[in-house]
Amino acid sequence: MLEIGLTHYLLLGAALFAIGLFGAIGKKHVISILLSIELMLNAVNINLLAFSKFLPLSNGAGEIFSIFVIVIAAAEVAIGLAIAIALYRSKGSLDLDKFNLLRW
Amino acid sequence: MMQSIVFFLLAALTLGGALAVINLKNIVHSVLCLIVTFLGVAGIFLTLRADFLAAVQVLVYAGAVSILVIFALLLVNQGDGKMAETNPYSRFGYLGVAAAMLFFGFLSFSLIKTTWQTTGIAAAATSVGEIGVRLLSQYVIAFELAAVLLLVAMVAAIIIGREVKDHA
Amino acid sequence: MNHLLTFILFTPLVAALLVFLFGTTTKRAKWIAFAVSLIPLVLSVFALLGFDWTNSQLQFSVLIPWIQDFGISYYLGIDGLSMPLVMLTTLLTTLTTLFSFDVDHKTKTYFTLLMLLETGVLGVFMSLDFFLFYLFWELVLIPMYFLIIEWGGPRRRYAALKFFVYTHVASLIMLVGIIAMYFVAGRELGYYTFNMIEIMQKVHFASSFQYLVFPALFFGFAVKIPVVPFHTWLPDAHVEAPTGGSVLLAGVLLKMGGYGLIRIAFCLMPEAAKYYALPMAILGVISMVYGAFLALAQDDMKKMVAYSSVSHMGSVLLGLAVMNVNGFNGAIYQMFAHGLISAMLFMLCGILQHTFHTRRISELGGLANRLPRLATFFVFTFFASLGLPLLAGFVAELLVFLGAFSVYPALTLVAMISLVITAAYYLWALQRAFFGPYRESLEVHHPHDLTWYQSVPLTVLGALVLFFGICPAPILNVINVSSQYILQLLGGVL
Amino acid sequence: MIDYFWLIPMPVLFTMILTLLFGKKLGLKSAYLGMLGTIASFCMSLSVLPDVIAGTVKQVEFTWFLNFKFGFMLDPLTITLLLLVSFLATFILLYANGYMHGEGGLMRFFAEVQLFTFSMLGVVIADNILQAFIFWEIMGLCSYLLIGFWFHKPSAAAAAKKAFLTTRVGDVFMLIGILILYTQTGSLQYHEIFAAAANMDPFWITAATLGLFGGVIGKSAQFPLHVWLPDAMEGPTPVSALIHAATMVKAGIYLMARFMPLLVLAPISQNFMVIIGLITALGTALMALTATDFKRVLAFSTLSQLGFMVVALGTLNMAGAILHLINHAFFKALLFLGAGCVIHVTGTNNIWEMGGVWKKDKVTAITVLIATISIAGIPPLSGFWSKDEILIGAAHANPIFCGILLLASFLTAFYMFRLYYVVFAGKPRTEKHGHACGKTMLIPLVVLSFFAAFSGLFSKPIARFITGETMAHGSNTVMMISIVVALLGFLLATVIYGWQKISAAKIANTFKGICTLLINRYYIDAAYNWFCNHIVVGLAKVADFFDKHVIDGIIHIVRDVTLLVSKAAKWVDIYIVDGIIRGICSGFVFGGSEIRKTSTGQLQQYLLLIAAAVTVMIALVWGGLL
Repeated sequence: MLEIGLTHYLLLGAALFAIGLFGAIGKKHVISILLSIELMLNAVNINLLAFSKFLPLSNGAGEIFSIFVIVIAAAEVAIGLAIAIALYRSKGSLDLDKFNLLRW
Repeated sequence: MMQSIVFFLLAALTLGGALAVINLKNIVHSVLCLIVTFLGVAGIFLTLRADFLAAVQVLVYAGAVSILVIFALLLVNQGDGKMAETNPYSRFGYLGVAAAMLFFGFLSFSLIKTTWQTTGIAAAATSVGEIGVRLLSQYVIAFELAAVLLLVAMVAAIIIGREVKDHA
Repeated sequence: MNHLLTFILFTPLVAALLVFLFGTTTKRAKWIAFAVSLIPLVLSVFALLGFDWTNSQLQFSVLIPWIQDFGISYYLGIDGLSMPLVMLTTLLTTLTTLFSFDVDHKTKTYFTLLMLLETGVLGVFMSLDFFLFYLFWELVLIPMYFLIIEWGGPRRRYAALKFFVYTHVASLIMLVGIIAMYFVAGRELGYYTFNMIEIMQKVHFASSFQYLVFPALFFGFAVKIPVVPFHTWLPDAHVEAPTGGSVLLAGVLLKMGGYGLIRIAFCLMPEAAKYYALPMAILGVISMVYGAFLALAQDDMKKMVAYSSVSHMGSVLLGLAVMNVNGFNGAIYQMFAHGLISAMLFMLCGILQHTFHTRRISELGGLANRLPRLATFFVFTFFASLGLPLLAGFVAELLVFLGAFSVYPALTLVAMISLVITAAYYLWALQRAFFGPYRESLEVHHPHDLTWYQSVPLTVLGALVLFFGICPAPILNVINVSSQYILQLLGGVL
Repeated sequence: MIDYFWLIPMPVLFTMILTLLFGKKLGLKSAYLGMLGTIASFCMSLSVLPDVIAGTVKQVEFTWFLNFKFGFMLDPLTITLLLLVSFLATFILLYANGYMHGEGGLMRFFAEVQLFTFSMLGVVIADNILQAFIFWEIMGLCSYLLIGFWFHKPSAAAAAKKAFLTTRVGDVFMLIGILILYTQTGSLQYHEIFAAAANMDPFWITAATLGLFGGVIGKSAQFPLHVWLPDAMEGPTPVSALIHAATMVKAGIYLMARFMPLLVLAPISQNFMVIIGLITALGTALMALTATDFKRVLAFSTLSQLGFMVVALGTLNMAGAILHLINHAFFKALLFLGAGCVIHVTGTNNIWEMGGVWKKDKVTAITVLIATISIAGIPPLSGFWSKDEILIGAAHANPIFCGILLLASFLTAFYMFRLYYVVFAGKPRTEKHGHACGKTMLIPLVVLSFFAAFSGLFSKPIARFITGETMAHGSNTVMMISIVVALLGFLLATVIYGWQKISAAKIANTFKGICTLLINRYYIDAAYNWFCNHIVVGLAKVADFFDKHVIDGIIHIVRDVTLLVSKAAKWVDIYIVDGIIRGICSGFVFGGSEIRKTSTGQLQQYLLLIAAAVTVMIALVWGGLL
């Protein structure tokens, strides 16, 4: 088989990101979208680590970044879920098609 | 050889889990598949010799986040008995597929076309101690900010998620 | 450096500020204005005493660079031409301030404006830098505009607007001339400067340029003098302006035109001045005769006096246009004398208005029986204005005629018609308004003879008119040196 | 003393200032104060007289301003007039002390009389024409003030104005003469002018003398500017005496006499003067025939006598002119003062309301009789001598001149005796009563009558003194004719008014047209009035109309056009310039509202678009387009 290089990891990240993107666009449920976002974040983490490991000048920064990404993802999930619960409480649904609060 | 087999297996596991997350009709199942994906990603991390991160991935994602999501799901869908239809596609479903495909297409095209100045072999593992030292020296400000962010997020989650009292 | 002129120039500005800040009551505003206005008067007397009248050069000059990029400097100085006018300005402002003690409407603002006006006029007479000159020239308009529009008569809006727009348009055209000189002089010198004296001494403008620019300058000054046919703003402005405003308008502001004509138009454009001498003389004569006829037709005493100003200022133009020493001396002396006399005339008209609420000659009659002191002043002033010998106006007119007759005999003969007409309108007015039986219906106004703040300025001015009629030498000596010098510049006949 | 001769007028000025200061308190006594000044002047003149007779001619000059001088000169002509003026002024002041009793404004009156006298002295003593002109004008002012003394009377106010304006017209001509002299000779001093005259263009000499004579026409009231003098009777009588005898009208004669050296060189001016003089002498004598106001008759006679003097000057007969000036001064002052007394006594001015004054006031009657005989030219009283001198001079020049003057002389004798008969003879015609004259009024009459009677006897020495040459022996024929003519006039007056053999009314009826013409003073006054009221004031009105509607009209048109342009600019600004801006704006607003519709608030739609955009961007990067 082929030698596994940077490109492989990056392609994996891209694929995972694309799946997350599809989820974020194509799903209805708010929590489902949150899950898709988690997928995209993981794809990003894969990329960061891959760069960190394969690029000579990275100096390991990718790992630190990944840690921060994870931290932020955790925070994001916490807030996102809280919002989902609040939404459900006020609207009785988590169907994103029904919301257009961003419309002015 | 062994390495590439492991990589492809893990990649398949990850991508399959991810596709399942998107495509399953029951949202609880989706969450469970998400855990699979997270574990796959953790494996990928291991192949990159990022041990600490792999461990964090398992602990934070596969553990805490998943539990949190399921908890939230259960709070939201309280026994209306239609779990099988809880995770439908939106009206942008097909467009989403198209967009994602196109995105992936262009991105992978560009990735493949690019020639990277790599070292060729994944670098050696970074020790936990080393990460700790760096976090508290070079990245200390970001570190502290992240701590504050977590605190704020926690407080915010409590406030947002709290039951709103009826003013009437 | 001697900063006497700076003090004279800016004391009124300080006075304006003081009045504005501390003139909280009517009485206080009046007294502050009067007291502070004495300072420039005293200082200008010092200047007169320290003035070297054998010297034709500028004296007490101050030259400080201001905006060097454009060659603008703060340049003040006086010579025999401006000295009498500076004296006149400080004197008339003080007397006007005193005379205006009966102003009760917005007193504080009124006196502030008067003081501001003084700074403007003094600036015009002292500045030797085009930029500074124009700055003060325009500054004069603003207080006068407000004086007319706030304290004026029934048609004050029309009059104030006409005054402002007319003279402003004129000064803009003058500005075009000044800027043209600035650029041409700058090209010739190699550096740009607004310094009048420097341009005058170092730059010789080409004849064609002079012929082109001189009319622009002339128009700017002619409106101010005013010369027929640019005079129509004057009667309106005078009739509507408050007494203090008219006094300064006739006494000082009109002189700015004559002064500018000599200082700028003649000194910088000598060839054009000679080229246009005859048209100017003709305009001067037309002003004299036509103005006199206009005055004859008026029923409003103040309007009559206003037109008499047109007539008398016409003789200034005639005297300047003949370009000889008698004409110049006469014209400049006429500016001084007319300043004193017309100030008296307008003060008296103001008293009429104040006492009887009318200035229409046909509504008055026999006032000499009831108000003998007022009548005495009227007779004195009217005779001074019609050029009675031994009063200041005569010397001026005589010199102008002596100068003019040797150059334009025929024109001078025409101009002399105005002597008769002038006498006619004054005496006719006296006959109708002051002589004959007293018109009893005027008694409803409870007329009283002059108050102290009215008679003091009148007496001072009257004494000066008499003094400068009997011995004009102090002022004429000063004037003579400068007019000789200017005539040398003109290369004209002495 | 002779070195300080220029101080001669000063006492009068000094007392005048004192009068101004203390006149209110002094009242009538101001007259004595004034007399102090005039007497002082008279005495000072007298004290220098011997030197002048001995031939001293003095001149003092001071700088007035620049190269203009004021100066004083003393020569026989000057000293004669100085003596005459100060002498007459003294007695007129004394007379005024009585006459002005009970009048208001005495301080004003006496101060003005003294100023009048002072200016006359100033004219006489001046050594340059400018200074003479200055005092000449001051005299004009004084005449204005004094004629208008009773300013509450509209007629007095009008007369004052008329006097000043009429003489002002003359003054303008005089000023022209001065300007010509100055331009041609570069000087205003008499002696310099006369020295330069020889080199002057004859045209300019003629013009200058004519100009100066214009001033004389005004001040000495010659035709056609004589109109002010009869009206000047509105003033108090002492003023009339002053104007007619001592000052004002005599200044003109003096001036022409002074300019005799120049006049000699200008034959055209001489002829012109003679013609004017003749017209005045005869024309005004005719007017006197129909006058009914005592003082007006005297005014007309003054005009006529001045005409005589002007003819004398025109015929270069300076001695005659000055002699007549002196004699006329005495008898005319006497006549006016007498007239004042008569008016005082009868309380009226109209001679037909008088009559029989002889019985009421003997002193006045006798003194006035002396003056009448004197003016009529009956020897040996003074008028005869000087008139004779003038007639001889005129006969030398042209017998026709002499004839016209004789006719005027005949008329003079006639109207003067007519006046005398009407006023003094017969019985009072009305019941009006005045009051008797006091001593201060009668003393001047007596003194003056003495001079009026005998001053003619000194004609020859005076003439020699003034002209410096012996008087040519007169022609006996002319003398005889003049005596006969005067007697004829006297006779005719006696026949008509004394014995009343011929009815005056009948004659008047026969010559009705002429009489109307004379009563209306040849309509000259009316013509002037018409001219002033219609032509001058009309011109002024036209000028006013022109100013208001044409010149100001142009200004207003400029204003309206400017406003119109600015309105057009405003329209353009609102609908075109601003229109474009607003068009652009509404385009954006419209576009925005359309694009807004895409903003559905659907999160996923946004996300889709973002993804698409990123995709496109990647594509573009790789396509080499970005």
